[in-house]
Amino acid sequence: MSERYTAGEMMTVTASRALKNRQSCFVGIGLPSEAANLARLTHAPDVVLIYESGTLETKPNVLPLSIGDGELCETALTTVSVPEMFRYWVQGGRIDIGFLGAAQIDRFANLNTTLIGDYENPKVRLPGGGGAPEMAICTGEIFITLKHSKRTFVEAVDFVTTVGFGRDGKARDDVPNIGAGPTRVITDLCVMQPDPQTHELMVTSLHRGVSRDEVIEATGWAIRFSADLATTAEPDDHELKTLRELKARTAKHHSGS
Amino acid sequence: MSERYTAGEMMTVTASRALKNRQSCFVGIGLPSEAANLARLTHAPDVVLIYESGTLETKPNVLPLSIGDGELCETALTTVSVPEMFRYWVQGGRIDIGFLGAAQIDRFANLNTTLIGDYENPKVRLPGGGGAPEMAICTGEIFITLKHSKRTFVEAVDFVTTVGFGRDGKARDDVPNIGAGPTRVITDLCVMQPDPQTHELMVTSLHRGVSRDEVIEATGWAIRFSADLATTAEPDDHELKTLRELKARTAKHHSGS
Amino acid sequence: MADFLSLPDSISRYVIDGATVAMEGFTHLIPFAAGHEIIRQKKRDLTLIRMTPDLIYDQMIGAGCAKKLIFSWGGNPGVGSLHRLRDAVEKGWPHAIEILEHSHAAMANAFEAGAAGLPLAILRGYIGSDLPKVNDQIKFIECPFTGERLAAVPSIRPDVSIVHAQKADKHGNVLVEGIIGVQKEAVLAARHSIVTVEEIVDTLDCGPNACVIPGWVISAVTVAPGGARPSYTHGYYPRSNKFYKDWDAIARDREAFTAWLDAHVFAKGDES
Amino acid sequence: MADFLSLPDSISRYVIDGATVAMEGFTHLIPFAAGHEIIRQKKRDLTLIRMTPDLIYDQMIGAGCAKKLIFSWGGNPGVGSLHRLRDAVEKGWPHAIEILEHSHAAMANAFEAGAAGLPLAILRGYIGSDLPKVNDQIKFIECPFTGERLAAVPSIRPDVSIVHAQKADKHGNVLVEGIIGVQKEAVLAARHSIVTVEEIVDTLDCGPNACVIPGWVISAVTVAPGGARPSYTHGYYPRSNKFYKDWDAIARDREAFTAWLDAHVFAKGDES
Repeated sequence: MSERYTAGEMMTVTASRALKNRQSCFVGIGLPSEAANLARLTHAPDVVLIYESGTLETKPNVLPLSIGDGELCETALTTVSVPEMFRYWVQGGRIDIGFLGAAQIDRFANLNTTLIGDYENPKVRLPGGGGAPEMAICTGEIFITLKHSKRTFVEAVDFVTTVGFGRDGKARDDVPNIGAGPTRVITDLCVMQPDPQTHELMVTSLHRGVSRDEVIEATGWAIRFSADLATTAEPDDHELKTLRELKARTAKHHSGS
Repeated sequence: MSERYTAGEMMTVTASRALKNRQSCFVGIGLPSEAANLARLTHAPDVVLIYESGTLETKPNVLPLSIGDGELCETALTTVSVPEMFRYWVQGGRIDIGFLGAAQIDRFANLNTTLIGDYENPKVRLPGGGGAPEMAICTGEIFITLKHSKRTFVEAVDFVTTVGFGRDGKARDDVPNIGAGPTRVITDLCVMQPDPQTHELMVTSLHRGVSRDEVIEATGWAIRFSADLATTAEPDDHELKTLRELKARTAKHHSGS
Repeated sequence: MADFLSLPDSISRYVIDGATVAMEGFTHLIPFAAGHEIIRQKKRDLTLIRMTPDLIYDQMIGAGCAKKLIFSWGGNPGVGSLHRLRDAVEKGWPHAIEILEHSHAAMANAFEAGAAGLPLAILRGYIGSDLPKVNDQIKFIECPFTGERLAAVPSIRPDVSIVHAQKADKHGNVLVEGIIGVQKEAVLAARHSIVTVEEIVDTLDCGPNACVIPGWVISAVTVAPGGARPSYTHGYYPRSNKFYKDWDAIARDREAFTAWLDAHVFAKGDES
Repeated sequence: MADFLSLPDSISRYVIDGATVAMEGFTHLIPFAAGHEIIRQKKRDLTLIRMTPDLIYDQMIGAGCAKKLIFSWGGNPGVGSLHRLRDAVEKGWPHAIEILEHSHAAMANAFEAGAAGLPLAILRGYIGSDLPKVNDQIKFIECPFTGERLAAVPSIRPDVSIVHAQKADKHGNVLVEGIIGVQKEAVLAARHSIVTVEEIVDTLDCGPNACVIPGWVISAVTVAPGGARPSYTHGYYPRSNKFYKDWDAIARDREAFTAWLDAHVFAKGDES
């Protein structure tokens, strides 16, 4: 790992680079929001950011703390009702990329944000599905970004809140009008992509300075590596400067209120 | 018939009196619109007038020529989309009274605005259903106003565009979530109301100076008269003055453009 | 993002012979300039969708553009019949057209469902009406929770939708204001869309929840000042009620109609 | 037409023990003052419906008002868990509550269907999710036109919905502006409704297509300045992100929570 940047910065910059200019992106709060706004402030000035609170084409100057911060509405092209958001914009197929996080992910990129343990007697009750279950169905493809750890990357999620490729990797086969699903998972260690046949996640790119063993150690299943494993390109100075300024602005803004 | 007013004025005033203050009324263009606005300008200042173009609580100064005249929007509380109008306001059960006209009506108050003759080879093709078919289902009750003639009041309508009580008078029996349907028909000769049991229209009130024979002659089925047949109250001077001013304003407004 | 195209270019690119076309605007903002361009380009075999065919489809049907009409109220508002539509339906002039008719509620719901990416719309509708007897696209389903019988109609998914609006900004974002009808739904339900506007402005200058159609869901934005005449554009010009009344006499007569078409559409050229 | 009532009067008239209550506002315009009044009046056995329970339901659940919660995302936005909700679900304090959970899309559609007077909503949803295994209100139907399998959920029809908005005019017509969430749908879907507002004005002064809820569909309008704090009211005051963060520590501990409730809700009295 370089001293120029942290593993978290590497993750955010890599996630941001996955977004292309002019794509429309449905943004989850937290890491996805950080990456999507970094993309907008660097290589993708015309990326269309959409938050489930109804804000279309929003350009927040600071990162929102909640999915419905006033900043999102004030900088949006327009703000629609939440039913319209889910009917016309998500289900209507107007979103290219859904950008999600999760508490747990498994080898078929199924996501759990519901609970740890058993549904009737949860060990930990998590927030639940929110906008994710239908995003996974209705957007063109899904990007997932989250920190790599054995608690998060598990053999089998305790609950499939949001489908990746199902428990058997085949949940999207022959389903009409369904998106491509998760096409990449970006962590602080690597990038994973689903095997085109089996849909099992495998590492396609390692971040510079990260070893295969580190990924194996942080993954709860027997993770596979692509035959042509790449090294992830490093953040450039402009990206790092922009990200740090964004986070500083954000911290300052939210500290006061 | 008095020399103070015409039969048409009698009809409009009688129709306007059927509307109560604060009721919400879905207004069709033409005679219904004339009657509803007269009500608003006389005894029912807080009647809520709604046109299918999406204009909620509108207060036009002149009668609209079309269902979507600019005047309706400019004087409305707010204007919603047409899908919202039919979903939230009509189907959502927010309309007390639907005020309709028709080209044909039969003894069970079924309305035809589709065609005269056979569907495949129409003698006369009429405009069609528009907003009426669902108004008849979803509003609290329906008022109908139209001029009395044998061409209009027919034994059997050529096409049931909009249900009254069906061909057998029983179309509303045991149907959940359906309105009361037509509760009065106001013509230039009389007022008709459905028999509470059979739902067959019968004359409950004759306008002053109109004989039973005139109604029988102008009705295409063997029309029945209520046992306690009333005489319709006559228009008062204020109503006539208000109606005439409204029609004069309207004629002047539309003549120029 | 929307391309900024001339009216002839937007029509020739997106309105293909045989296409399913929705041109919306509920009395307000009817895209007449675009309709005239379709007539001038002699488009044929179109399936025309519109809640209220109005004069615009009366003209296009009379000019021979239509193979089929899907509609819910086919009159000249406040005046009477659409005589070109009736002549086509009743007498097959200039050729016979197929019609499929709905109620307003069903069509509004079908546009809404199209915008929402659904294959069908569900409504409490058509009870006791003869319309389901003559329209095989109307079915009924049973609610799995209450057992209530509800009407179902296929959603509307046009090949191209065409609407008129007040203004667009330089990114092709469009503001629709006043009686907004099913215009946003028509655009979102369609594969391609053309929006004609009165003008291009620096900023749309509207409230936070205004009806704005983003440029990235529109195929082409075309400046066509007065493009809704003889209907109207809220904030720009009023409806020509006189033309709507005058149309009755023009449209009643095939020769008068043909002469009108020659003089006011074919001889006129690009209206953008 | 809406009655203008004090906050205590509107709550005591329309929020009955055992009622189904929806209090909406998507991050923005959350009706906290009304929630506190419900706590003060010690309402019990409520079925609480809300897409994002947020702090308002965390407080009401901790105070013992709820029997059941219907929701789709139960966190403290940007901060973490709702500890009072978790304590009730995981440990049954102050008593056990039943939960029924959906996705946002399903709840938004269910509110929409409620406003539209339908018994069900249909969506392309829940494919591959375990949620239908734990929520028996999620069913699937087949489209009669395409054969596609679509999710169906019952519409939401609360006994009473409570929302906060910027302002009402003297007839009780209400303007909601900014992030409008499902507020209009919540009001239209409910049998009764209470709207708390920042102020009463002579005229709403808004665009022709603004989100206005007419007074004649509202049961009670109540002036409650600051009634959405610590959430925010667009155009009036910002969100107290600090309170949302501070809440985490307060809510983690039963005693700290009880002390907060005594000091900031019970001791405070009518907030209108």
